[in-house]
Amino acid sequence: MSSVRGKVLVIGGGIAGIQASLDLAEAGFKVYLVEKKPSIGGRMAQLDKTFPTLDCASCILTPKMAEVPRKANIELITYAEVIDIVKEKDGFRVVVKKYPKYIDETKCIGCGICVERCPAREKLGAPDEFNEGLSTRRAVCILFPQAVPRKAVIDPNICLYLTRKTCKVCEKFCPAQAIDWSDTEKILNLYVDAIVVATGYRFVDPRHPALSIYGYGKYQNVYTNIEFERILDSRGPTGGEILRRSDKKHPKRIVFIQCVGSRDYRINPYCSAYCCMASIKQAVLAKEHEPGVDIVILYMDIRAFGKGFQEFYERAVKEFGIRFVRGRPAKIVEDPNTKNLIVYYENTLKGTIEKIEADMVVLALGIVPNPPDFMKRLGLVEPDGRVKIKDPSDPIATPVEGLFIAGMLAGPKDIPDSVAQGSAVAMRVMQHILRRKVEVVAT
Amino acid sequence: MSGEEIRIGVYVCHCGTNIAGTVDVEEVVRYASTLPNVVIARNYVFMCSEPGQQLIKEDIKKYNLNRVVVAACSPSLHELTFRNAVKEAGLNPYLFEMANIREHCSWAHPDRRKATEKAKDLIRMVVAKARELEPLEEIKIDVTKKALVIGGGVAGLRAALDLARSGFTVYLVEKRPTLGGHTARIPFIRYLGVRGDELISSIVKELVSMPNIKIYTNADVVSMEGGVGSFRVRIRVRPKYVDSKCNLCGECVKVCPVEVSNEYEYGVGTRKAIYLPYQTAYPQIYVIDPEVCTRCGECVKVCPTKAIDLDEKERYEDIEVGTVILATGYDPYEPEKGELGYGLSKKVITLFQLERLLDERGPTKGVLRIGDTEPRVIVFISCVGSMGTSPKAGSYCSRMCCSTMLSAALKIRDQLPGSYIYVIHKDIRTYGYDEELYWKALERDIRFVRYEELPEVKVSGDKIEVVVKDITIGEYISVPADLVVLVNGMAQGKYLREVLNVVRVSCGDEGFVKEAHVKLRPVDAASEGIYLAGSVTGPKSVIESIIHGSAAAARAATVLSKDHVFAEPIIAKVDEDLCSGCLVCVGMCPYNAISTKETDGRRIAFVNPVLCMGCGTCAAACPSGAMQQQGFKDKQVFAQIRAFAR
Amino acid sequence: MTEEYEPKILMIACNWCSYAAVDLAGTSRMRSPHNIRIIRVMCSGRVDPQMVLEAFVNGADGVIVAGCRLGDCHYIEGNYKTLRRMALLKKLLEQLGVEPERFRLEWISAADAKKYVEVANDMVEKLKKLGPLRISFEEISKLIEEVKHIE
Amino acid sequence: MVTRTFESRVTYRINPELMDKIKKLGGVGISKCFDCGTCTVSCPFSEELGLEPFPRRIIKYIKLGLEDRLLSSLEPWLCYYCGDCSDTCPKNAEPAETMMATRRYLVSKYDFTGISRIMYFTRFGWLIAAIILAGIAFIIGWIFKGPIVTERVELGTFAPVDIVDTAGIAVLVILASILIVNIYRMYRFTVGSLKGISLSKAFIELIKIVPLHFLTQMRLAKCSFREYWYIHLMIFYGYGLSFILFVPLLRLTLTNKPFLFVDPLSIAGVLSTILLIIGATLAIKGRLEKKTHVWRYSHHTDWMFVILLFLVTLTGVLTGIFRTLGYPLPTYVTFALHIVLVTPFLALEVPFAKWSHLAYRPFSIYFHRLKTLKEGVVL
Repeated sequence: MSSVRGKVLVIGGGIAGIQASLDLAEAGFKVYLVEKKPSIGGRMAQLDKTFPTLDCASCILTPKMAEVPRKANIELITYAEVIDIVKEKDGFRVVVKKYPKYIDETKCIGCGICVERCPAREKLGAPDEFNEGLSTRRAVCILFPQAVPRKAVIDPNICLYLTRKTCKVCEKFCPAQAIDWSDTEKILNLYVDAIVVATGYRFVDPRHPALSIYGYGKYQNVYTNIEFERILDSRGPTGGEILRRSDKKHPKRIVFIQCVGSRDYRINPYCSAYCCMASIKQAVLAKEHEPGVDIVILYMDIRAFGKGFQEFYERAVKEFGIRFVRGRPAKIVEDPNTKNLIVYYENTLKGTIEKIEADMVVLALGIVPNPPDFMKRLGLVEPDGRVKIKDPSDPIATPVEGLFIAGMLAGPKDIPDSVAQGSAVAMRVMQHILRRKVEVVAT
Repeated sequence: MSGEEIRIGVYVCHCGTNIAGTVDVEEVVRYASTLPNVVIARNYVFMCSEPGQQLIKEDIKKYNLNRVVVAACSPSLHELTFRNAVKEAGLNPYLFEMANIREHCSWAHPDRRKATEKAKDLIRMVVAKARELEPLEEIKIDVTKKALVIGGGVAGLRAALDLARSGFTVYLVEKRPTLGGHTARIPFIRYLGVRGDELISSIVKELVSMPNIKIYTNADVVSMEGGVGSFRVRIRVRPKYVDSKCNLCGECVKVCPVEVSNEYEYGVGTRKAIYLPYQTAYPQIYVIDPEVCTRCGECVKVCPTKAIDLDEKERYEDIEVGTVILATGYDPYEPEKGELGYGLSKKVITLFQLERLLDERGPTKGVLRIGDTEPRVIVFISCVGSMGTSPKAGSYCSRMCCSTMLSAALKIRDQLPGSYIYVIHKDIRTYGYDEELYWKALERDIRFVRYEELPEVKVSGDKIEVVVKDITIGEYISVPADLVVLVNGMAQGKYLREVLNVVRVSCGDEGFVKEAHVKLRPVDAASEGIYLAGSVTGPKSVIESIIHGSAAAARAATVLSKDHVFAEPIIAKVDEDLCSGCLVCVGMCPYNAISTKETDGRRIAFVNPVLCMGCGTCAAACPSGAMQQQGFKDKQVFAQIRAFAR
Repeated sequence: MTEEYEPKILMIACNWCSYAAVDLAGTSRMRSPHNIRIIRVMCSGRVDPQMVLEAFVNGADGVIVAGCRLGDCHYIEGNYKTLRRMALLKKLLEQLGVEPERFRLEWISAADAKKYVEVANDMVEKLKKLGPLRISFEEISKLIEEVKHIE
Repeated sequence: MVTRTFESRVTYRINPELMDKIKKLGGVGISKCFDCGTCTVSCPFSEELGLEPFPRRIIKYIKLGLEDRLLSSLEPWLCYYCGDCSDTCPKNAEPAETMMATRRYLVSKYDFTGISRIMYFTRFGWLIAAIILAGIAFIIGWIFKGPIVTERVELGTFAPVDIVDTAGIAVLVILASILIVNIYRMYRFTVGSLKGISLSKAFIELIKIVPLHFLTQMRLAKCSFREYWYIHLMIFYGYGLSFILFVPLLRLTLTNKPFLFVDPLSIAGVLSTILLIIGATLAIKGRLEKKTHVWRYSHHTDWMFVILLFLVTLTGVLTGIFRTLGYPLPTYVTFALHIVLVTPFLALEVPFAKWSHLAYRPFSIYFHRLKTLKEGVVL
């Protein structure tokens, strides 16, 4: 496409944001894609496999990620945040804060030598966000092997040079002389015709008092489902081996608890839509990793509503022998010696109070939208965390003309729905821009 | 190219542990490097990732490779990814071939040794084919900046609107005589106060005001050929027997002797043979149903504007478009007579019927009466026709019924505060924000009964007893019901099969169209240039369908915004020296792409590259081997076969 | 060879249905026999009876040709042509003394991974009973030329 | 009513109104329950004795309207209302309140006279009843009162002990018999018949269980909120003590002598009133503050109980004081008031309202035991 038809800002490089950017770029629009992390990919990049097809997430996501920098129309701004937007006559002025990477993106070839050499490891390192803190990373790091852009970033908080003015090892070894200690925080102003916010979601805090009965943080072998996903992943902290935090042993019995921080008046009254299938998927994968493992899923309602979900659920029962028990545990007790967990619940379909001793408990955490601060300032966020929309029948258009939302930010949903919304929002943006400019070519 | 030495690079992907977990990648690589013409063989954790592709690009330069083989997942997933990579390295993208050692090998066979052996064989076969590969030029196709939308339901309308607004010409074809589909018959969407018919009219109103949209109702697509960028489509417009002179006076209806049940009210109302589907229906013209019309001619006599012509004939129109959006939606599951008492009593109705009864603009003006009494105890039975509850039913979940049911139940509570509502369900699947409906329902004293064994609805004269075992207490309860609502799910569209015979996209067993990729390409069909919107790919709520409509439109726009697209050149080609002009091939081609031409006095076959879809049937038939399918030439396929056993 | 005889089977599958079905079987982690090697063509209509014979000549113990269900062909009617050709081929093979179990024509829809697994298992079982193929390849090779004229 | 259908499976005909009734009786939030069973597990009682887990199940009975099933359940009585379930409930459905409301409902069902139905379902029915009874007491008192001696306090003369005594006994007998009938009805509803259990066995159980739980209320100790148990004990023993003093020993306590601090009996009297005053005050305070689940929601019958209890005790104390200080008239007046209050208090509370749980609770444990003794009874 020769001439640019309009400029669009996409905030958030998750799957929804990526899809929106690609479609817009394809259709000849200039896209600024702003991502807070050093790499795009979002939550999906953290997943091992996806339900119900069990496609490996990175296999289907990475090509889409790789496409982004290939598109001439997309300007990818990673490790940056949109701190404010200002409405102007026919568009917005956007203020973007770019965090210092201390590495010259234009020079870095992503070879990873600096990472190998960086002495800020183990104790000097920091918890690896990509692995949900289950492993440590070094001061200089590349978020994950398939990162886009595949460029290293230096963490000023633990970098020995930036904290104690010693080291500079990376600089010595960098074959591309990409290290740039003089890098500083930058503020850029962008002028765009429309904005798509796709900042996704955050998990409810598993340490919330109302969830204390599950003992997350207190008991070592209680995991959140995203942590468990990392454990299942071959790129993960355990290289795809399921090992307990406490004794690094393979679990024989795993219990999944559904609706943790969802459908709960005290935390988040809504259903998080993804967790049932996510847990079934994780259960099936766990069975593949540890054929002998005994798995129980404690659920309220199995919400297998999407395409192929119900069939997948039935296979999980029939073929993989995963046990589904309808009940919501009220207490979990840890055996101080074995660090095993005894889960108490009522089997509501038998009417009996039961307890299981499990080696591992996985909490299917609920999620809430994660809007950027400026949206809160603009009063676009309801008290219950939902983002305001203009028209109940159109969940992706906010009351602000030209400001759209997509993906999980617009409500809990699974990947295909996020992708669909990504494309849909791209369409809305096109119209918003074209309706003013294009005069219809009638035939 | 013939003279040049063949240098093949083989790349084996670990795919994390997906392949490396069962296949001994190292050994496979060792083996591959021993194969003739293989210059370099490597393995990498994720070939499809940026660094993986980089690896190939670098090698192509370093070892000046002229063939590339990647052994990884199914080509349907990544053939394109790697072709691009190869292309970016300056090599012809069709000098690349893929071996599927994941879906066909590592995932299917747990036995490490056997899997490794098979992986070797597959790679050997593909390498053999690669040796015979030839560079191909993609076919440049000028994009017709027009779109065809099949199906005038909410998804189709939204897609049409979005494309029209973006300045593309849109043809909208609707099978039924009116636009709006099932959405137009929903009195309230998700308890949001949004009326289906208003939603539809608002879209339709804008659409008809646009110069760049052409709407065909009572029409269907009878043939389609060509591919992305330029589809040639034939549309049949069936006669309505009433033209635009109609002023909706309704005289004709008064005199029409034929009365049948009204499908637009899901059978709770009746209509004549000549009828207006419903007040807000577009177009605002009466239509005659030829199935039931007796051609008595009464209507013709009384029509004041002489708008009726019983001899009107169907007509055909040929159009050309760049993309096609398939949005033919679904049809509600129709319970069998006797299934849960359906059809045995007027007190047993479906959810779709209930919605009509609750519509202020419906046949009952929205007052819920059974006979002339208000129902006191109302029982909903969910998952009727879903989750395999009946032999005829699909095994899938219809996704939107729970929310719709609860919206309806809440409406009833508003209308009849004295009513008692029992919802007999399997799981309540009000996912996401719809959970609000569930807790509202609870707070409004709606009772929930969880069943596993199908409830029995005992109809004895005027009395109805619903006996069901609530598995959360393990007791059988019997509810004396004044009204039983069967919450029927969404089933395959009545006419989908017909459509699929024209629009060639594959359909899953559950009766819904398959996406190119169920996760990451939810609105793309397997064949390029064809997009899917709404419930045609599986049950969806109105709002999700709207989103899907826009999404499909966006995908279509990405094509329509370009001036030309490139089609895979895997089409048939004639070796003019070999062709004996027997023309066996001509009879073979389903697209009439093969014609004849004269070259130095000989009549030989000629393939029109734009029409040819590349199935290769002609090549298989050609006795002289003159007809060849590029990318699947005899020598290539045979080479692959010969390499089958060492 | 100490271990039991493992037949080698070639499957020529159409891109749109049967090949996709095998993919699906894989993604659904269904166990299928490892004896089968698959060649992808765009349409079963591309399959030339020669190819089948060629496979037997090159040491295949069995051959499966698979396409979309009749009526579902991505190319409208390609698989009907396959049907015609393969029917003739079948007769021919019998005359050659190739047991009918060794060659089969299957219609497997993209969604029907189960069917693929069934077919594969069944074939492997039958072939294990039959043992390796024993006929003179010269004969077949001669035939290959004649087969050209099937239409 | 229970109808039998084709197979020999029991099918309960539902009564949709049941839930509304329970709501009237204080089952706040019952609608919100989406039976997850969290309450059941958090309940310190539902696990013992192989009970049918509650509260979830009971709540479901009510929501569906399984009246017969509810009537035959003892679980509501085995709940001691500590509120742990309400604390863990993700839906704020307040299961504890539903259990309390269910007990009120059951009391109204056990009672054959229909009086407790009035107590519970009409807001001021109890007040009217109380006034009527007070009136009767006053009139009878007025008729039979002795001469009023004003120079000295002669309570014995003012209220001739034989009269008061016999009246007291009479009232006691009536109330006791009503209560016994109600308890029998409870037994019929829940246990049905003794079929399968030897009488002697049943009797031994009776001796073992009822007095024990009657006197200790020990199961209440399992609640995380201990104070609740102490208050119960205070009121119970305060009441019990004064009951012994002023019913069997009336002839020793209702004399012309000054009362307080003169003999061991009066010491006991002081003790009992102190216990009652503290207990009642704490209860009232708690219900006003609404700090714990136990006191968050109060039904009018709860107020009726604590208020009457408080007034009765107060008038009793005052009588004692004036009597000891030697103020004749105030003594007579307060005493008359005391009688006028104590009559409705006993008459209404013991068999018909809240106080009756004093009897129902220990018996529920006993009946439950009987139930478990019977073979083939599915709990």
